[in-house]
Amino acid sequence: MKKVHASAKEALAGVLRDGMTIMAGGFGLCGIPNVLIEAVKESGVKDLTVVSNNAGIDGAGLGLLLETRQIRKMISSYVGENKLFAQQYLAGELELEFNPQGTLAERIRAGGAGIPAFFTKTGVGTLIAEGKEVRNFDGHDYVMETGLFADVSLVHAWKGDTEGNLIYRKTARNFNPMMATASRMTIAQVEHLVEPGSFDPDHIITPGIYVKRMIHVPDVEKMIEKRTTREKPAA
Amino acid sequence: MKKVHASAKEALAGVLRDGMTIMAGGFGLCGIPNVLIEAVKESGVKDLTVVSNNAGIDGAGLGLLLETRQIRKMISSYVGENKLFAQQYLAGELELEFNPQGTLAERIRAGGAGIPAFFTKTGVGTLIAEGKEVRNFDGHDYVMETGLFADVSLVHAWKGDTEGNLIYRKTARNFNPMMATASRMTIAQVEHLVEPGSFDPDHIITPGIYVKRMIHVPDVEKMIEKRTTREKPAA
Amino acid sequence: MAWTREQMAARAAKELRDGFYVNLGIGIPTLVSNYIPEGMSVQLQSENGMLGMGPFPYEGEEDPDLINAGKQTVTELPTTSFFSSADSFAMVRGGHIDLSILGAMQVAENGDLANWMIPGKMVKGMGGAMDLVAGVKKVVVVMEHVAKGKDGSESPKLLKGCDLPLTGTRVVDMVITDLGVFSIDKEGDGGMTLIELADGVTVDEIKAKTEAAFKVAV
Amino acid sequence: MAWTREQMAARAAKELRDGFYVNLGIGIPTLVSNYIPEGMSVQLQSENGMLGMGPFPYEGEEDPDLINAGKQTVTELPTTSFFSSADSFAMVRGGHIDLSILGAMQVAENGDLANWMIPGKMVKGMGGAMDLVAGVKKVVVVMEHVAKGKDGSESPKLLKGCDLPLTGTRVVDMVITDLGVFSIDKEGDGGMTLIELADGVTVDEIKAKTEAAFKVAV
Repeated sequence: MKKVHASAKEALAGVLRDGMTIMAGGFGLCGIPNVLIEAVKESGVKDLTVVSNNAGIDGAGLGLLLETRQIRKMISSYVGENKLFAQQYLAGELELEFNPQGTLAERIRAGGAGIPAFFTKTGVGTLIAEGKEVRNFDGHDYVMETGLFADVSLVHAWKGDTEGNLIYRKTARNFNPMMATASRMTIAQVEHLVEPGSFDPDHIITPGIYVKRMIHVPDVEKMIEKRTTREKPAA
Repeated sequence: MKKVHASAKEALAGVLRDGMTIMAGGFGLCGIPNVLIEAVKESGVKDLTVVSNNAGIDGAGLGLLLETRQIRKMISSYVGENKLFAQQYLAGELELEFNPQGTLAERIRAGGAGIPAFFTKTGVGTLIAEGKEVRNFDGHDYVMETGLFADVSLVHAWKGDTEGNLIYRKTARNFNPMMATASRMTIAQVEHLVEPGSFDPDHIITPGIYVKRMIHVPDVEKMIEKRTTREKPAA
Repeated sequence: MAWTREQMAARAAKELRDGFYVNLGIGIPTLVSNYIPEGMSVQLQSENGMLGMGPFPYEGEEDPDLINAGKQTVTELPTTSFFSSADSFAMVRGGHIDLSILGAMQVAENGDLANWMIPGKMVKGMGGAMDLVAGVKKVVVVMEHVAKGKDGSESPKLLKGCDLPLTGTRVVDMVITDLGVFSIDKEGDGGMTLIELADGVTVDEIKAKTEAAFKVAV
Repeated sequence: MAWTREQMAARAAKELRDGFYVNLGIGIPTLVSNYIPEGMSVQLQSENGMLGMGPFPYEGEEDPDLINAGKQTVTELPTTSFFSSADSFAMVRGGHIDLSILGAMQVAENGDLANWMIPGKMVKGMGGAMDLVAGVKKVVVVMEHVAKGKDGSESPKLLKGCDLPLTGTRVVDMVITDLGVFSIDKEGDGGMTLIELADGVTVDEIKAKTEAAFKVAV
């Protein structure tokens, strides 16, 4: 089973269709599968439901798919950095389902782990709990949330071997590992592609079973959303 | 906050009381917190409820606490390797709650993750589902299981830094990481104790926040339950 | 002539496909790993937290930190990854494993499976069996066609309904015995079908040793 | 004279204890890290998947793979560990974090908190705020005592009940404003108590600027 494909376009061949649900890893612009997102843009597939913590920024990340109006609905926790998003949303062109960030992360993990629903105290007594079952366990109220499972997951990893084993780097890990487990077709872009056996097997975060296709993106561009620094103390 | 203690006895000081619930990591005899278990034996604490995938074997692991009749109830998935267990159970001296192994693992993870209950298809239509809520999601039945949380968790790790960050080795990982998250007082025995900064932070499996106390067990004895080998091909 | 254990394992190996991730139970299922066709990539999962399980170690190279779900010492492969029991069963329950091959005490014609307890006898526990049969995409049972009592009597294991406590309901897709191979329409009402005979075994012999109703398509 | 932002952060820092694991929100709460007493071990959690967050990097040393929950570039410490968002919020929701310090639009006398949306305005989303207030052991709000309108009008933020959509119900343990400090008995019926005054601020001034009922214990 050859998992490695020569290009993002080739890796996406045969998997995209209008109206499908796609998960995209990343937190802000950190650890996003930007090369794969660009290929989704070029494919022209539309009416997408996209599960992603954020919606990119204007001109980058999922912002690209907003420009082309390929997204019909976003399931996210925070979309503050995107003017185009606000514009399309306020014009009623875009559906939006907000999830608390932890609930979103756990719904994705649950979807990948065969758990159709779970209870959490996050959001009890708020708009988030409206229309959902609330149940008391040991004197505290919890709201029932359901698992999420997608048609395709797009993830970014630091290193991958050709078996599909993935390792992430620092906070670029974020939503990528859960999303890798929560679709029928997980496609990974990896900065470093190596042979099986290159990793200490205790360091692998995503076992190869979850990764169906891969591409190598050795010179991927990484953007910084909020460059924040301090001054070097005088020598 | 000094987490490292000089001995298992010191690490357990003030945390044991009769009737409490203890989680103990390990699968079979692999990755068990044997030095800590021995100290529990020596403490004489009794009427324990112990959550552990197995019950050790005669004379080792949790088998030690069976000899001294300190365990009132086991929550496990498989106890086949222990004659004393069978004897005490059949004599009505020991309570036993069987959980499917995956349900047990998930209940512990849920307990540590603030999830009081979740649904799984494991066990639907079997004895395991009796008396539990069964609910249909998308045409399939699932049984509701609850989270588990203990008074004390005892875990074994390969390496730990003095901040409590833990790394496990091979299949000795098993139940240890979840159990580390699912108690008020997690105590770890580590084979290698190092200073903070010694680990690549991407390799840490249990962040230090979960570990309250630690001991160093540099020469810990590791037993093999079923030594199975193959012959070397003739040179 | 009925199949040997080795022949049953070899027959089960025909259910493997390139790229499969597979969980093998204890006993005959373990033997299936000896029959993975050359050039086919099959990764074995061990539910105690390992994907890409290698063969037993050479004598003297056993590692107490490296065992399979049967608690036997095993080895790593270049493809190996390790993970926690929670992550392992997330993999199992989430439907990511393609094939589970395991033993059984009883299988019913609707796919019900009993393989973990006999009332009145000491119960060892179900371990990961309930999770595996509930979660894995395809479940193949490999077992002797009949149970043999101590007095030499034989009783069928393929039943209209299991009388032992169940491991799972409507979970078995295929049963391989020493006498033949059956498919089960576990999600529909198609029931059980005999699809292959062991060498020299007749349909009549199987009918005599089977309580379950089955169609014949050999 | 009311407290400055820095003084509010310094006051919030008095809630830190040795060995605490703490999550700091954006704005004034971020400043609290400047007031961790020498010799006290406090580890900062960033809910995007990091424990043991270091200061901002020196110019030229920014790493796009290393950001905090506010998407700012940060640095590692010797104590740092990284994990997934699911593991991060398991930590939050599971009650493992000792203290969360965050901003607010409104706080009610029973501990209800509103800090994520204003109806009619574009909603950016709650991010991790709902999880943090529901899961963290102790929640401290740091905010201006009153909201100032564009026309210079002032409206109270400490209310009998929040009128903005809630982030959580009965979640706030303490409120630090520029005028003083309040404790809230969020699990009982003890309500809100003024426990400290900023330098030169009187109880009467606070009463005039507060809708919520509160006891006075200064």
